[in-house]
Order: sequence, then structure tokens, then C-alpha cells
Amino acid sequence: MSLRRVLVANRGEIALRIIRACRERRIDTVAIFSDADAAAEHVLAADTAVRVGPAPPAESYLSIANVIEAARSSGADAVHPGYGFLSENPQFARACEAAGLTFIGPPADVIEKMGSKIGARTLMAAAGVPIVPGLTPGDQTDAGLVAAAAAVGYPVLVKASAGGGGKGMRVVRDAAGAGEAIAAARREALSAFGDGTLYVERLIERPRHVEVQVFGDNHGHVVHLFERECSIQRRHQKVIEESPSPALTPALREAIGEAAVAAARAAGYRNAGTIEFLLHGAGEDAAFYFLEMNTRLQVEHPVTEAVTGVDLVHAQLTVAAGGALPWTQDQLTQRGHAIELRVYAEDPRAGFLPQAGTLLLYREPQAPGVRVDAGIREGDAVPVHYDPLLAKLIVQAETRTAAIDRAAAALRAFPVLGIATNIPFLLRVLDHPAFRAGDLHTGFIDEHLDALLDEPAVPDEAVAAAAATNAAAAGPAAVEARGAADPWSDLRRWGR
Amino acid sequence: MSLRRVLVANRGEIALRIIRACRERRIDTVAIFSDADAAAEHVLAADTAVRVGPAPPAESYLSIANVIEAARSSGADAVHPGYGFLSENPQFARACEAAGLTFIGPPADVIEKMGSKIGARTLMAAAGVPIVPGLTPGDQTDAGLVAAAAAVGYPVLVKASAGGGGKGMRVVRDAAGAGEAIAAARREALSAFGDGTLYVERLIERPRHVEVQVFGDNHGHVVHLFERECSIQRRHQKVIEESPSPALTPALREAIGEAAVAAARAAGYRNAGTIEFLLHGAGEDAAFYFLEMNTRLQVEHPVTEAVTGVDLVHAQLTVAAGGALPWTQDQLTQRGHAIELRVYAEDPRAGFLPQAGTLLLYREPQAPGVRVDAGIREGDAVPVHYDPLLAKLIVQAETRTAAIDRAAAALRAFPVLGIATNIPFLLRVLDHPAFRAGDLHTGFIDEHLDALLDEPAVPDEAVAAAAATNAAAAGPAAVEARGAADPWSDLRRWGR
Amino acid sequence: MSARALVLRAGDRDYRATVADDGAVSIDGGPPMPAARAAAGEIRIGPQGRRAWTAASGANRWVFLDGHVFTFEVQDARRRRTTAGAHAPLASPMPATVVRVDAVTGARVRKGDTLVILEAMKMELPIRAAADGVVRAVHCSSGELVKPGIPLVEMDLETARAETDIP
Amino acid sequence: MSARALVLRAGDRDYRATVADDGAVSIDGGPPMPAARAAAGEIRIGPQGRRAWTAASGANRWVFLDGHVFTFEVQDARRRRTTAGAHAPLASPMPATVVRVDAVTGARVRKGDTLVILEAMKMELPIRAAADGVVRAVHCSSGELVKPGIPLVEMDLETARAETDIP
Repeated sequence: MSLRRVLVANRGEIALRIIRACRERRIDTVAIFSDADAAAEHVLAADTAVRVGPAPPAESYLSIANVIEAARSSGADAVHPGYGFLSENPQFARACEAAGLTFIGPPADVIEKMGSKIGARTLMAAAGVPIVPGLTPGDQTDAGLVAAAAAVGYPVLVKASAGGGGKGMRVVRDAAGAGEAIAAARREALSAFGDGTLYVERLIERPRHVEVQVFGDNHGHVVHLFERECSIQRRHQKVIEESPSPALTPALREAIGEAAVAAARAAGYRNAGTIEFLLHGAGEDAAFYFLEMNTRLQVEHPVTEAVTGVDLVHAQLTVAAGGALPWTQDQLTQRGHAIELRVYAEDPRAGFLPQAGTLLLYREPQAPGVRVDAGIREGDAVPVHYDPLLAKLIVQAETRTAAIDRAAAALRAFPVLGIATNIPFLLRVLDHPAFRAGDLHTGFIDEHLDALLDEPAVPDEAVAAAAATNAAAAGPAAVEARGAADPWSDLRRWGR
Repeated sequence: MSLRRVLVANRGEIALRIIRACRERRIDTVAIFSDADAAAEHVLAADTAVRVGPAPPAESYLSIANVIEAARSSGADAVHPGYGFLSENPQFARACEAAGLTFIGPPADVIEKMGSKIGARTLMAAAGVPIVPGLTPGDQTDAGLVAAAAAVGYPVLVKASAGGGGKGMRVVRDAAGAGEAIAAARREALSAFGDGTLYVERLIERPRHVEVQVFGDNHGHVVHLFERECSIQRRHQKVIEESPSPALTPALREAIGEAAVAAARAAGYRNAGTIEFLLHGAGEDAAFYFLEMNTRLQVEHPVTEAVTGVDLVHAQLTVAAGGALPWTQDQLTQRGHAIELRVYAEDPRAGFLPQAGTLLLYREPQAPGVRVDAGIREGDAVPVHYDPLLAKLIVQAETRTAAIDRAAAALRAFPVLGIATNIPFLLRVLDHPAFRAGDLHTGFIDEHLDALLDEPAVPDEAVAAAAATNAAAAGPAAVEARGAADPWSDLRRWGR
Repeated sequence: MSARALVLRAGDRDYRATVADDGAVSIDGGPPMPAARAAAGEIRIGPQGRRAWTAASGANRWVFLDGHVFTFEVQDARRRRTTAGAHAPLASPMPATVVRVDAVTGARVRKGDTLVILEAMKMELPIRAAADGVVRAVHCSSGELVKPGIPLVEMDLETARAETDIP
Repeated sequence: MSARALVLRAGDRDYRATVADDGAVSIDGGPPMPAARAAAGEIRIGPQGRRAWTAASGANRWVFLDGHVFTFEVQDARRRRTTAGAHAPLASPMPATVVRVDAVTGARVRKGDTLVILEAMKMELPIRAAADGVVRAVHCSSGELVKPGIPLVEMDLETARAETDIP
């Protein structure tokens, strides 16, 4: 079996990344788009594009019926879900199967099994993988959840049983704060995943987030591709990821890799997945606990690609087409150091408030060892409806210090103007002594927030540059050109 | 000793690449520019820029006095020569030393020794490195050179003793064609290197060009960083380079690496250098001959960086500052496959005639595993005075086939309009069955020239796209913006 | 053509800039700093010719310099600054959907009370009272899509500052 | 506004194009192909919406489509085509320096004879006679910097084609 035409059921940078991989293999691509994305880069890059609905995700990118219909009408024979949206929705994987489409990911029942935090924990515990104490009460009322929190022992995390990515997640330190947090978590869970079931887990203080990339095929092979440390988070969403983790000793690295393979085997896993662990302590005494499994490609997969030299999306396509994994465990090596920085349209000084608006100026840095995965261009409008991720900056270098220096130099040459981004904030994280020392934990940003929000005095050069800029002359003419929106509507025809 | 401020004695992509590496190490950079380059990208990227003369290279980039004065006036403490221009000129290395500047490269006497083809051959023969039969006659008249050619045995190559890069090089198959070829080679040698001395060498038919990257430091360490095959050449200039070479068996790879280290040790080499070999035959029976040593960073160094994961320019800076090599031979690995394609402003159908003019449209491809090193931007004018290299496209992937597919996909997304380039030609090379089979030799392009120049019929879509484009609406407004040349002259002030 | 003078505001601070005919800029009467446009959106500025990127939209100016972003507003000489007063309305910072309205006209609220919950980019954004006060008017309802800058709730506050944050 | 008609030449071939009000283009009376500008310099063209990049300079049009480059010249309906005649002058294809002039006015030359040697981009570019003929005039001298398109040598050729190549 080989794939002829792949529908990419996503938007933004990940849609582009998948389209580019398909193009290298001479596989046709079909993009989908909501009305907010008719002129988006992923639409331009694909061979064909099909509109799937209005801007709100529930009516477009999250509409299983519309996406399946787009695949049918465009003659696609396979679907790549990317991350987010429908990627971990077992109903979607089943609908693909029912429509005769190859779902580029694990089987639906594995998604379902691992998507349930409770089921996944039970399975992992049975497979001998260490787990964090926690439970999902049958009684999902506020009272039932408060009782569960007390049973697990404060402090606890309350989170969406169906979810991931920090949506619908709250820290609760005592019974007093539980009520509002539970209600908010439930609302967000419902809105994001269509399922308000909540899970209560013991909060491990100052843990590191260390995850292991795994990959399985239909021929019984399962390998791991080493770890990524993703401890730099804000609002429970990852901001900076790296590999190797500065916290793992060689022995621990081997143990966590083996645990991840055992977990993937226990799940009957196929295609690319990630086993997330919490790492507690450091050095020889550190312990890791299974956190959850992500049954899809991760946002931060380029970090693994950089240190191992493999292409995970190509491997996904190979495996989905029935091929064997291109590598054995022994052939895989971890070389050098890679860091990914997520550039968000957000204002760190306003509680990381997401920003929408027009990118008046957007210029990507270029240098050896620098990769930028983005789905936007100068002049684009960043819509309000979706995740505020603008771009991923991935650097690789011979050592961690060289990678940090490279990332800092790249950020200083990554001007984005017109809406606030976290680029200045990321620079301050990179330059923080604790980050340089590798002294990380998932509360890093909160702990150092004051220092990380510290802004320099306005230098005279900045004032002068502003004064020298007038509205008529400044900014690229391309903004005006792309602002002439009429031709865009023409683009929608091509899906037919 | 550490470097504070490096003057980059070059232009274009290599100047930018060096400036970016310095920036990552927080080393100040000084660019130099001729009048043709006052607005060039390398000038914008550097901290300071100094004019070194009018457009002709002899009066600017090749003027030792002007470059040294630029270093003095700008307070530089080191000079990186890049490749070409003064990079292999021992007088320049000596002038740097005399001015108290660290020359980022080998000692002047090593440049001198290896710059002389005769001296280099003698040295290599003594060190037990195999060499190609050839000689530099003491009698440098036409008659003396013809006699030398007869002694070596036709066919022969006549080339500049001082040079490299194919300038001043001619194939002579018999005595009849010798006269004009010798005269032309002498003129080009004089023009390019200021030295018309010629060298006559036995021409090895259908050889592969395989070279080995070497690196030495001031502490007695010398390592090699594996090979690059650069057999795809036109007019004796490299067009496509790759690593690993598809021709080397593991045993041969080890042997050629050891020979290269022996050669570098015999030369007393320090910093980055390359030992070029001709490879004759294939498989176990193949033999290699020392061709010459390039005592500088190569154009194609990114190929080595891609497969070994090291940064050669960073290592140059470390070693020049007196540091030890960051790697031992055992730590170095060759992983995956990398290919570099040189994008030239040239017209392959007009005998690869160089082109000058304005880049009306220039958009670089972007994808994982794709690196573009360029020194130009959309709207720039490509001047007539310098090498027509516009950009280097470097791809890396898990296998040679995947790298070729990646390179082809990248070229199909690398639109350059306004002047002719070799992009369509490069695509035809990549898609040629002999290239895909790894069946390469330095005459590959000449042998397959008809097929490689074959152009497709004009598709209706192309005509329609042209018809839909009118002069007012087409092309980026940025071209107009950059065409407003007046502000550029202001840039020159900053060198003071 | 004569030199151009303008006032730029960053935060609470006003800068008086003079742009000479040759493009050089003087700030608050200081020495002129050379300025040269290097490419679309790119500028070289000051005695060291530092590289900066700039953008403009209406009266707003954006400057990217060495990884920092500075924003300015060109002040209109004919208008006076509107200061955040005791009656400053609370508005959404971005287009958003109203999830819930807790504020009731005439109700007394305390600092930190949630007045409205918005949702944008799949995250909840509570609009909270930054000080004790009384709700003067409510201009939104649940489910409504609201634009940035349009008042959602007006309050009579006891201190002048209104705050937007995220839990 | 009515449909726009134009003639585009590529090599020896003329294409008659009609651009409709909605942007669709018909070639030589064929079916209309949709065309939509996607971004500056970028276009989606034809029934499959293929991605192409285009540029224009004067009457010249450049199209990049799937790794191929196609060039066209918009024909001016009022002018007739100038065919390369027996008196077509030889010009440099680019700015270059004259290294040597071998052509002498009135001299008889044979096909392949070098008339002028130029240097550009550090390489020698010989200008050679593409056919037997007689040198009618020489318009350049050694050391001179010459512009593209300006006649260097004029010849009375026995066949019409003049050739520029590199050894």
C-alpha cells in the first residue's frame, strides 16, 4: 500500500510541515481551512484546499463530518491529523476508517485507551511503569471532586480527563480554592474537548517534565528516540523544550527510555507517540512517574529530529502505509543539543494574554543550526479563534551552552511587530542564570516571573528609530498588498 | 586569548555566515565592502562596516593594504578571510600578523607551502600520500609548457599554480590545442591571483572529486571530518557536493581519512583545511591521488556540518583564539546524508554564462533539513564584478535518496526571477538516473549535457500566469522600495 | 523642507524628537543621531549604526532592537491625554466571546471580584475589579462576541486603576 | 471594464492571451483558466490551481512553475518583430570588461573565430563568429567597460545567427 493523496486535518505550522514532507515523497496534499484561514500559508502550499466551515473551530477544524466530507470530495486516501484539534479523538480515527481513509496515527482503540487518563494509568501500573497517585471520581459533582482531592492529598492538579495541553487544568492547594477551580476546569474541558470529566492528581512540587518519543509499526517493532525536557511552561503549556534533558544521568536515560518502550508496548502502540513523565529530584536519586501518553505527533517533535537526525513525519507516512520502521533501536543516536522555543502571540506582562491582530513586520532569523517552523507570513492577520502559536524556533548545536547562545542570537534577529509576542520574554529566560545552569522545573516561570518580566529602559536609539518611522514609509509594502483581500475569496474554488 | 572584534574580509553568503557565528559568541564584527556592496546584506548584518574601495576586486576585496587599514581603523583584533579573495594569500596572512591581527586560518608559511602546487606535491609524496603525475616547468614560456605537457603525457590539465576554484584551468588533449589554452590559462591566472605561473598535470579520465575536511589546532591535534564528494562540476567549478561519497567503501573511507590527516600533519596544518583527492575506479579497486590542499574554509563546508553535527566556523574561532579542538577523532561521527547545491546566476544554455541584474523575485525554500546560506535578498542587484554564486542550498536527510528528494522539493519551491539561474538545471541533475544511481565523475555534466539542458514545452499555465501579471502589479513592492537607492549612501558613514 | 518635531509616548514618558533634513534624530534636545533606512522596515540608528526594525500603524510605532520591543504612540499636539479616571470602563483587550456576566448594575464589588468571564483562543480571561467600587453599567451579555476597546462594564471605583489578568 | 488581450512571445512562439474581468486567462482561444493572486509575486493558476511565482520588468515576464522558469516578452501590437538579420551586431550579454579585440574592420572571419574576449565575474567570455563573414565595424577597445546590448562588433554574415558561448 502506498499513500497517494493525504488530507492534512490541521492548520498553521504543523499543516505546512506535513505538506512539505508529503511533497518530498511526491504525495499529493489536501489542505482544509476555515473562513479565517482562506488565505493562510498552508492553503497556498497544498495542492488542493477545501473549506470546512466558518472560523470557530467547533464548526470547522473540529467538525468530523466536514473533515471527512472534505477528504471524500478531494479524493484523499489518507488523513494526517497533526496535533490538537481531532488528533486524539478516537471518533475521528474511527470515522476515517469507516470512510476507507488511512488514519496517520495509532489505531482508534489505542487513542481511546490512552485518552482516558484513568485507563492509561491503570494500564501503565499493570505494565510496571511508575505512576503518580491520583483518581477520577465516579461522582463528578463539585463535592465529589473535592472529596477526591482530599483523598489524593493536597496540593492537587484538577484536569480534563479527555484533554491535554494544559486546557482545563488547575492547581488546587486547599479545599477553600477548590470550588471555583473545579468549575473553571470543567467549563474549559467542555469547551475544548466536548467532555467535562475531570481527573484529580497529586501535585508533585518542582517536578521536571521529561517525555520520551516512541514509535511503533505494524510489524511488532517499538523504539524510543530519547527524551525531551519540557519544564519551561506557563499556564501549564510548554514554552521551551530541549534534548537531551540536563537532568538525566546515562543510567536514568536508559531506564526512562525502556519504561517508555514498555508503556508503548503495553498500549499496543503504533506510529509516533510520546510518553510524558514527571521527573522528581536530580542525579542518581531522581525518580520518574508516568504522566500521560500523547497519541500523536508533538508540537516539539523537531527537537528529537535535531538530535537524532531522523524525520518523524516521513516515518509516520512510511509506517501508516504499512512499512516497517526505518530504524532499529541500536541505529538511533542522540547527538549534540537542541532547543525549541515557541513564539506565541501573547503579552507576558498581561498574564500571557493571547494577542490577535496584524503582523506588520515578521522576519525570521536565518543561520546554520536554526530551523523555523511557522505557518504565517508578514502581513498576515493572527485570528482570535485558534492557538496563539506563531512559530517554533528550533536550534541545534554541539553543546547546551552553544545551543542557548545560538537561540539567543536567533531571537535577537527575529523581529515581529504589530502584535505583542513573547520573544523578549524568551530571551530573558535564555539569559537567566538558573536556565543556563539547567536548574529547571515546571514552576520555573512562576518562580522567576519578576526577573523574567523585567524590561529595559527605553534606549535613545529606540525612540529615534520610532521618530524616524512614519506611517507612510514604514513597514513593508507587502502588508498593503496582502491587505487587498478581494482575491482571496477566489482561492476557495480550488477545493472543488 | 579571546577574540573581541573580527573583521570579515569577504562578501556575500560566507561573510554573513561568519558574522552570524561571531554574533552567537558575542564577538563584534566588522564588514568590509566595495562600492558595489554598500547596501549588501553582509554590511547590514555586521556591527560596523568599512568601505575598502571601488567595485573591482583588485581595488577593494583583494587590496591587502585597504583591508588591513580597515581592520586597524575599526579596532579589529582578528581577521577571517572566508574563501576566495585573500584567503589563500600568504602575504595577506603575514600582513595580518605584522599588524598584530589574529589571522583565522593556518600560518602564512603553511599557506605558502601548500599554495604552490609543486611544493605541496613534493611534500605529500614525501609523506607517503599518493599523487597524480605532473610538473611545473621552470621554463614558463608556451614552448616550455607544451614540452611539459608532452612529458607528463596527454591528456593534461593546465592550471594556475597559485590558484584554485577552476580559475585559469584548461584541459589540453593534444599539442595542437595547447597554445590558446596556455595563453588563456595564464591570463586568467594573472587576473585572478596576480601570478601567471602554470602547472601541467596528467588528466585522469572520469575521476571523482573526493575531498576530506581536516582540522588542526595549536596543541598538536589533527582530525578529519570525513569526506565530501564534489564530482558534479561545470567549467571545473563545483556545483553539487555531498557526504558521504556514494563511491567509498568503509575501508576506503578510513584509508582516505588517514591519508588526509597524514597530509595535514606533514604540512604542519592548523585550523580548517581540505585535502582534495581524485578518486579513480570504484569499490575495493578504487585508488585516490592527492590533488591539492585548500588552506581555508570551503564553500561546501556545510555538507560536513550537516553529517557530523559540528560547526566548523565556531571551531575556527576557538582554534584561532588558541583553544584546543572541541572534538577528538573518536567523538566525530558521520550520520545521514547531506547535499549542497550551488545556486548560480548563470545561463546553462549559454555555456553557463554568468548573469548580472536585479533579483525581481527571490524566495527561499523552507523545510526541516533545509538550510540556505545566501548573501542576497529580493530586490538586490547582482553585480558583475564577483563570483555569480547567489546561494547555497544544503539539505540533510536519513538517506541519499531522501536527501535528493528533499533537495528537489526545495528547488521546486525556490523561485528566483529577473535573472537566469541554474535552478532548473540543478533539478534536472537531481532527477538524472545516473545521478540517482551515484554514478558520478567530474565530467558528468559534460557527458549528460544534452539531457541536462533539455527544457520542457511551455505549459498553458505558464503562459496564463505571464498574461495575468502586469508590470505594475507584479513583483514585490520591496523591489521598488530597495531601488530607491539614495539612503544607501548613508550607510558608508558607519565605518568611521 | 525644515526639521520635523514630534512627541512620542512610551508608557508614562513623553519623548520630544526632532528629525533633521538628513534624517538624523535628536531626542529631548540631545545630540543628533544618524538614521538611515536600510531596507523595508529596517533601519540603522545612532552613532554605532545599530540595526533596528520598525513598523507603524496609525499613531502607533513599534521598534525591535536587539531582541527588545518598544512601543510608542505619536502624540497629537491638539489633543490632551485622556487619563484613566475613576469612571474608566472595563473593556476586552481583544476580540472575545462573553462566557459569563457576574456584574450587576448597582452592585457593590470588591477588589478582585470577577465581573465578566471572556473566552478567547480557547482560554478563559476573567475581567476583575481592580479596586472596591460600584457597578455603574453593564454593556454585554453571555454568548456575545465583543470587540477590543468597547466598554463591557463601567464602574465607580475607589481607586483609578482597572486590571485585566488571568488566574 | 472589458477583457484584455495581449500577445506573449516565448522563443519563436507567440501566444495570444485573453484576460477576462474575473482574472481568468484563455490561451489561443482555449478554455478560460482561473487565475488568482495569492500574495506578492505569487499566483494560483489553472483548473488545478497550480502555484506559480511571477515577475515583470518592462515588457518581460518571468514565471516560475514547479522548478522551471519560463520567460516571455509582451509584444507591442504597433511594432513589428526585429528579426536577427545578416547585419545583426554582436553585443555583450552583460556588463563586462573588454580584454582583447581580435576583430579588424574589413577582415574576413570564419565561423568560430574569436572576435572579442570579454571578462566578467572573473571569467573570460569569448565573442565568436557564428558563421563566415566580414567584419563591418568594431565599436570597442581593450580595457573598455561595456554595457549589455550595445553593439561591440558588426558583421556581414553569410548566415543570420550570431553566437555567444564559452570554451
